[in-house]
Amino acid sequence: MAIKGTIIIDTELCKGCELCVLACPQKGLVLSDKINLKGYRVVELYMDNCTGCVNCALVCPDSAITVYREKKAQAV
Amino acid sequence: MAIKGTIIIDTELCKGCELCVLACPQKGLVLSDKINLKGYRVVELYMDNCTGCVNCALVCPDSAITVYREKKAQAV
Amino acid sequence: MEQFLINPDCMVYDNHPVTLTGEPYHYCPGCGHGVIHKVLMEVVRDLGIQEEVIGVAPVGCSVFAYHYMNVDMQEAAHGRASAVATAIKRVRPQNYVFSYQGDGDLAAIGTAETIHTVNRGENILMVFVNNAIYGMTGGQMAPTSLLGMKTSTSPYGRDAASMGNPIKITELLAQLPGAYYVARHAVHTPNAVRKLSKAFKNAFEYQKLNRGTCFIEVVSNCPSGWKMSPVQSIDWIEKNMLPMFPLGDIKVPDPKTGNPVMVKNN
Amino acid sequence: MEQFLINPDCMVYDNHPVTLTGEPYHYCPGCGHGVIHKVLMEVVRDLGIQEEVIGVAPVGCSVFAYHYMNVDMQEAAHGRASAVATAIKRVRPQNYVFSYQGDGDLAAIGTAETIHTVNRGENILMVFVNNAIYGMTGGQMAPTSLLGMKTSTSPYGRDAASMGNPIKITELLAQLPGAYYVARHAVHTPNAVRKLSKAFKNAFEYQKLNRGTCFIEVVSNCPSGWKMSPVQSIDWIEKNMLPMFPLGDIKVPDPKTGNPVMVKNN
Amino acid sequence: MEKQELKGKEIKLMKGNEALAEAAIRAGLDAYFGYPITPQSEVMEYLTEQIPVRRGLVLQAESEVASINMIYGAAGAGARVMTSSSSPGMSLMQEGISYIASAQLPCLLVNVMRGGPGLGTIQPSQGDYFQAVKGGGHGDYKLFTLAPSTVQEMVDFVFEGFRMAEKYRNPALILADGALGQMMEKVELPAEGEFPHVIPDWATTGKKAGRKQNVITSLFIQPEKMEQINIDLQAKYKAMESEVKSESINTEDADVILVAFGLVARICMKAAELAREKGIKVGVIRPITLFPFPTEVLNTTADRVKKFLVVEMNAGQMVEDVRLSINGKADVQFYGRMGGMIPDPEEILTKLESMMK
Amino acid sequence: MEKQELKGKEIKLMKGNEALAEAAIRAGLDAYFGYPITPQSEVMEYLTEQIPVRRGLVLQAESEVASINMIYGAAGAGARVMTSSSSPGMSLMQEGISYIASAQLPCLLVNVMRGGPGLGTIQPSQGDYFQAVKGGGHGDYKLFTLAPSTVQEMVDFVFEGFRMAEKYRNPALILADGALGQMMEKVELPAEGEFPHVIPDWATTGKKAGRKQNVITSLFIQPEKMEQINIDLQAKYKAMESEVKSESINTEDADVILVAFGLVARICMKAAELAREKGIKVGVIRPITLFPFPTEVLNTTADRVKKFLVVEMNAGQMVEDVRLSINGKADVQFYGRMGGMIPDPEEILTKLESMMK
Amino acid sequence: MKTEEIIIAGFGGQGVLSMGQMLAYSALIDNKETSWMPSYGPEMRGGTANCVVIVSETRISSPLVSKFDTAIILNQPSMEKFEKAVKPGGSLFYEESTIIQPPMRTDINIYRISALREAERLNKKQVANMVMLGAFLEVKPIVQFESILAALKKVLPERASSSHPNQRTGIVEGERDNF
Amino acid sequence: MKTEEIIIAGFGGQGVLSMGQMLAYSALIDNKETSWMPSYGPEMRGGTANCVVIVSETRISSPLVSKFDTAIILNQPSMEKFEKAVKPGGSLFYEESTIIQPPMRTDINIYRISALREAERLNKKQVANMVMLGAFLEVKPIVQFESILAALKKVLPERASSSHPNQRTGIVEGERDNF
Ligand SMILES: Cc1ncc(C[n+]2csc(CCOP(=O)(O)OP(=O)(O)O)c2C)c(N)n1
Ligand SMILES: Cc1ncc(C[n+]2csc(CCOP(=O)(O)OP(=O)(O)O)c2C)c(N)n1
Ligand code: SF4
Ligand code: SF4
Ligand code: SF4
Ligand code: SF4
Ligand code: SF4
Ligand code: SF4
Ligand SMILES: [Mg+2]
Ligand SMILES: [Mg+2]
Repeated sequence: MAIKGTIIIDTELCKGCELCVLACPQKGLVLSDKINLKGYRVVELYMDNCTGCVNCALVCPDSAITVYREKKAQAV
Repeated sequence: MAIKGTIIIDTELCKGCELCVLACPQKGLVLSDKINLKGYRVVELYMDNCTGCVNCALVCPDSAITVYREKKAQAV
Repeated sequence: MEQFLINPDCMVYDNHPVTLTGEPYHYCPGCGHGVIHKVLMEVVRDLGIQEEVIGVAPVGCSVFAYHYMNVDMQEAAHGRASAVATAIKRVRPQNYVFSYQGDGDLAAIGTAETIHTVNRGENILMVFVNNAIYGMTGGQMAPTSLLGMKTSTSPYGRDAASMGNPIKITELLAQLPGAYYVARHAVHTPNAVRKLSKAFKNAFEYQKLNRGTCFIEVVSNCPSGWKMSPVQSIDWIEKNMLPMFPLGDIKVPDPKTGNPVMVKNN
Repeated sequence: MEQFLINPDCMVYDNHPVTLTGEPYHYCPGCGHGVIHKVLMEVVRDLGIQEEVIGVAPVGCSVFAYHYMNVDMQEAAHGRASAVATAIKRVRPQNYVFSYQGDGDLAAIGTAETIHTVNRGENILMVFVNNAIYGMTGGQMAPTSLLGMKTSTSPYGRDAASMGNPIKITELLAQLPGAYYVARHAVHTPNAVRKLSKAFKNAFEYQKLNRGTCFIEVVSNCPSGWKMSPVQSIDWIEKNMLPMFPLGDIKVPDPKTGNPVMVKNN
Repeated sequence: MEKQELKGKEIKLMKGNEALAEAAIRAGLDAYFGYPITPQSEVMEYLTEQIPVRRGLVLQAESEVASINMIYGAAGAGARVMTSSSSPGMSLMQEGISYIASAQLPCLLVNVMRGGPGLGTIQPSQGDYFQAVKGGGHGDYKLFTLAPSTVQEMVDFVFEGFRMAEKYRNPALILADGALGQMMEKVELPAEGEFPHVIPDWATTGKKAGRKQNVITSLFIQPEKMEQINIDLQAKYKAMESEVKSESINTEDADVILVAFGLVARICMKAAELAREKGIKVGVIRPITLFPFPTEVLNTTADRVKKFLVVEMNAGQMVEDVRLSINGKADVQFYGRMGGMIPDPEEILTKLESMMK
Repeated sequence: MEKQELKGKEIKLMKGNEALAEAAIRAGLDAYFGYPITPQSEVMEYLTEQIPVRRGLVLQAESEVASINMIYGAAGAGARVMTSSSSPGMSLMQEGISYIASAQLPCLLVNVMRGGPGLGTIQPSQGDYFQAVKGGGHGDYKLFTLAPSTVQEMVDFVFEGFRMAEKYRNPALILADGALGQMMEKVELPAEGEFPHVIPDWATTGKKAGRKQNVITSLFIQPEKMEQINIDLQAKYKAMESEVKSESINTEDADVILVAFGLVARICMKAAELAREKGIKVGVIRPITLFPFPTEVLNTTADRVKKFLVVEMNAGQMVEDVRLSINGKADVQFYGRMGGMIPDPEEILTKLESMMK
Repeated sequence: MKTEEIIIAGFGGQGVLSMGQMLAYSALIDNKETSWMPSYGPEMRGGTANCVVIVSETRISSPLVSKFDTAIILNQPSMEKFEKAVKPGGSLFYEESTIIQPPMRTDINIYRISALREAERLNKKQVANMVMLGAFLEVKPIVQFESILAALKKVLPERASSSHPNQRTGIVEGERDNF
Repeated sequence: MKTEEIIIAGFGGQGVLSMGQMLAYSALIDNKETSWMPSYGPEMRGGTANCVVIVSETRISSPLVSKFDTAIILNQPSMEKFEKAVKPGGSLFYEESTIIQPPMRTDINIYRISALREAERLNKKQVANMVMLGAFLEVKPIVQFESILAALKKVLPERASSSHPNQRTGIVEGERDNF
């Protein structure tokens, strides 16, 4: 299995543009039904196959995503 | 002998820039001692070897020169 | 497992670089400006030059760039960012200076300032965000709008005969001796973002060496102005923008001499 | 013999074309503007289009061009001649329209208008008189002033690092799809004048066919601004101007297709 | 594109900006040149949609500087032309406007003002009064300046503006504010094609054999000549004074007069209604032409009424012209809101009450 | 190039334009940005010759629009900066000036006026008074405006201009005319290096760790905020009134007062001398600061003197401010020459005589 | 009715501007005087939007007023801003689902509308604003029902006209009851 | 002398402006008040040029005057313009070779100078203006001779300074006689 990672989405920053969804090679993200205070539907990670590849965070226009990734050393 | 020509210089238009002098392949023009009403020394044709090549008139910035040239037919 | 990961040690992408103020963007969902701001500021963080950078914001959607970029900034009049940046750099050559401008700003009203700034080879970084439209004022035609593109001032589509062709200002500027490093990038994919980041980094490094103007066009999107969803806009970039505005280096320093040379076949 | 020659039949060069008003020029002795005016108006006469031509004068030494050119004319604000010409042509497409501008006018303050006029491919002739100096205001540095050239605002010589390189705006403009016919000529020799005449003629003919912008740079002299005699200025053109601004066609219609193509090795 | 028939008279609900654009087409606009800027971009947007299927031409220029010089060129070539912008864009046009005024070219300019100075805000303002009537550009010149207060006047003044511009060979200016551009009201649109335009004989149309060349210029290098041009211009401005227009409402029995132009005049009318309900006799004078300014009516009103309150969306600009008109005969006070804020009738009422104490 | 020593105090015969440029260097000018235009090109020419061997920097911009925005950038970065131009060029700067005023940046602007409107003539004029003091750009703002009447004042007001600009964080303007720029007089030049400039803490110099980011902007999109900015600006302009300056000559016993600024004031002084020789008691009031305007001195003088003649090289601009100051208390007449013509003392005398009949 | 001064306020996407326009159009069709004044600008970018509509039998002086006969409120920030601006004896309509803090005034008539729920029932969320309008007109029939339907065509862009039947239902539903 | 108001007028190339500047410089050196006001602009392009110089022991009000104590005239158009501007009792100096129509006034002192001839005699045409200045100073010694010589250095550009001795001779010659 690939190196394991995860992300945290700041749902108050998210505007539901779905660009992260498009960018995720694992197809792990999806637009949820949750609506934030600004009235946007927000994205969430719905699979736990995240590799921490950072792609989603890179393309997120609203800096809503922080990415964590298991360290090589720890993975051993 | 080459086809014969001549020019008329409107000395009130001439500003004595000598660009015609530079352009004349026959070296037939020269800055004279005459001063026109605007105070410029003016150019004159001092040799009668003019071929009517038009060069002087083409480069004259002040449209001071009219060129005449013997017609081919007449020259025969 | 996740819980285990979520600790500072394992963080590989921080959404809060110190070089951003943390203020939420006012941009429309999916707007490229957000990514470009972020990438630029990440580079400033990575190079450790936050204290030395002075930025110039344009009039355009990114007019409030200084609300987000946590560096000293000036808001320039429409089209004049490069003149403002020129002056800042001239009086403070010890600082890094960048301008950030849209296509209306840089390639329409600001054309003269753009050309002459680059021609003088001002030692600044010019970031040119090309979204082929006037975003801020509600989607009017920009100098870079594509042929046939419908905008609020070309409702029947841009027509070359009466409105001219989209202008490739970046290619023009690259011709000027003052241009040191000229490239076109984008933010529509993660890889594009990575390349843009590298380009910004290069630009600041060249600026340190006083080499001349670094000019980086970023092909961006404007879902609102284009009247499509953010996801559709990514597709539209690929299909329509990139054929007209191909990505890549246009003028780069020769690795041996350090002199700028045009990249062939661009 | 001379007497015999001097009759209308034998006149091969008339210094009073009907297209000139006959008013003596206010230009300094030897100034290139005079020749360019004359050549342009001779072409208008030769093509028989005097009644259809509308010209636009710049702010520069040739600001009074309408005193000499016997056609309808407008005097534009400094740098805006091409915008003025654009509008005239747009509202009167049946007329021939030309603008006549200096290097300060066209390539400094008017850069944006110049670029966008050509980019839109306005069906006009733009005549660009490059004398590498601001003649009218007393010899200040122009965008085309040569490196090292001393002017009243570059008294120690133009220095690329702080003032930029002389700009080759004509080459830049040729890159734009709207540019149909682009060439650089001069007036320093009779042959150069003959070529310029031909170029003006071409330009008006293309204008009739609505092909796009015809742009003709004329390398000229400014003895006063250059602080030398007219004769010295001719030599200076050859030695200094032409190496930087080489003469010849830059973009011409392909004889077969009629589409404009860049001339190689220019 | 296939051209539509000429439109007949119509009654519509329209936005100020669009009504103005529609009026321009109906007034026989030959050409529009402009550059987008909020809050008036709808003018060009409307025209780019309508003109291709109707008549005239519209060109989005590369800047306001280019636009105003295109106006110069097209007007000089005899066309009926218009441009529009908002405050910062108008500032960029000042050199060109001075040229147009000096060359005496008829054209219609529109400034839909927003809050300044600087980039400011896009909210409505009247901060460009001075620029409009004192001359933001260099030298002595005047624009025939109309201040609409309804969407209907946005329509009517397009016609009036062209009429005055062509009558006097002078640029006319419609000075509106952002709210007027954005709001909708009922408008009666005149029929298209009933306001013919003749290409003037001074225009550059090609020097026909029978006549001398036509030249459009503002360059008169001999000061004696330039002074004569100025004397002629001043005489023309004097003549324009006969075209002055204003509206006086309930001034006959008034104890205090509100003076305001544009949309603010209507807010003042509401304030006057409220005041009369409270027993304060308030009249309103609304200058309709800002140049020429209704000096006369203000001056004669001041023979009787001793209190004036000028209300503007700026820091006090027209108030100077009111003071100049009244020349010390009455007390002239000022109430202003700035930076995009619109005064509301109640606050004007409060100010009135404090004046009458 | 090797840098010269700082210059000491000197007395010289200098052209107005060159004296102004020399004064700027001595006042510690950091940067000049400009574009050539007659009759003030000597300013930049002088600087391009001197600065490389002394200190500061000079850049010939591609236009006046670029120049004024460079001024914005450099002033915002904390430098002591100046630009200069003449009428058409100043018109092009109006948008930028409005931005600078709004962003509250100190800088020195110089307008050496020529005859307009339009391209006009290069002869001297005072036709840009309105543009200078009423605001040629959009929105409500004021420039601290100084009107020199001698070459010495071309020097002194450079210092005064910078002082006011920096004290109030506001652009200052020197409003001169072409003749003043071209003429030579004796000037006393202050020593160089005695007018230190501290980089202000609001300037964009790089966000040092200890402080928040510095931002230079004129954008306040919320109208409430923009209104507050305007209120602050107006308060500042009010405070500037304490800096008002004017010169009164022989007004004590005068029966008529000549009011004029700049060079024309000196012509008026000559006319006053001639008039006194003929027994007409003439005084002269010369506004030195045009904004703030010497309202007070004019108003109190009008308590006693009942005739005023305002003389200007324009169609009547400052006369409005004089009338506003006097507010009907006295008869205010106007005599003007336009388009580059300079009034001579005799014609003013003639006008005075006709007034006193 | 002599004059009715109405404010309609909510988020940008809720159709407050077009609701106001429909009202103004209908008034025009009814041959009444009318004005529609939008707020535009900064607060609209992803934020709130509002418009003031005046319908009158006489000439309208100020199209801008600060006190209203009716307020139609579609979100919380607007409630905070405009509740206090309703004239004593006036009416306030609000969409229940978006309001956290309901109005507290006792000197005005308050109508709590479930427009969104109603619209969802019609399977067209976009018609919530029409439901709201219908409810208002039920209480204050200042324009004729036919006029409102005719106005629909004017306001909605060509494309959206396909949803015309739904919009119509929206208004009808709104007029029926649901408060 | 309390105040001397002088106009110097001629063609552009005749050095009228520098002649005036020299006078002003000398006055400065002499610690007098002085002003130099050139005509600039249109008439200068290949046309005429003039300057007004005032030298005074008291503060100078207007640097522009329309009546002069002295006129120094170097060409015919200037003669036509300025002959009438000399105050009664004032002086008019003119270069004989360039004046077709000599002055006619009888209420002023007229000096006809052969400056050009004199200058040609010195083999330096350019010093004609200096000869003229010398002649004027001979009649009206408003500045000291030493001051004029010192002023020469100031006015003439570095390059022209080489012709300094000649200029000097010019003035001396001018002062000597030749009218
Ligand atoms: C002088 C002036 N003209 C016009 C405007 C209006 N305006 C603001 S932003 C803009 C264009 C924005 O387009 P662009 O530069 O492409 O930036 P984007 O919004 O697309 O990022 C215009 C025309 C202005 N503020 N000032
Ligand atoms: C707005 C404005 N800026 C500056 C000027 C002054 N000006 C007049 S002509 C000119 C430059 C002329 O140079 P160029 O265009 O090269 O023409 P040339 O005289 O050399 O033929 C300048 C700067 C002006 N008239 N208007
Ligand atoms: S880090 Fe990579 S794998 Fe994980 S959610 Fe983001 S894009 Fe998908
Ligand atoms: S890219 Fe960012 S803003 Fe867009 S949906 Fe994903 S997390 Fe939300
Ligand atoms: S026509 Fe030819 S040969 Fe004759 S003078 Fe002119 S240049 Fe010389
Ligand atoms: S080129 Fe013309 S102006 Fe020059 S010297 Fe010859 S004739 Fe005279
Ligand atoms: S309008 Fe376009 S460019 Fe502007 S914020 Fe929205 S999406 Fe971005
Ligand atoms: S200054 Fe130069 S360009 Fe102007 S007329 Fe004289 S020589 Fe010609
Ligand atoms: Mg854009
Ligand atoms: Mg030039």
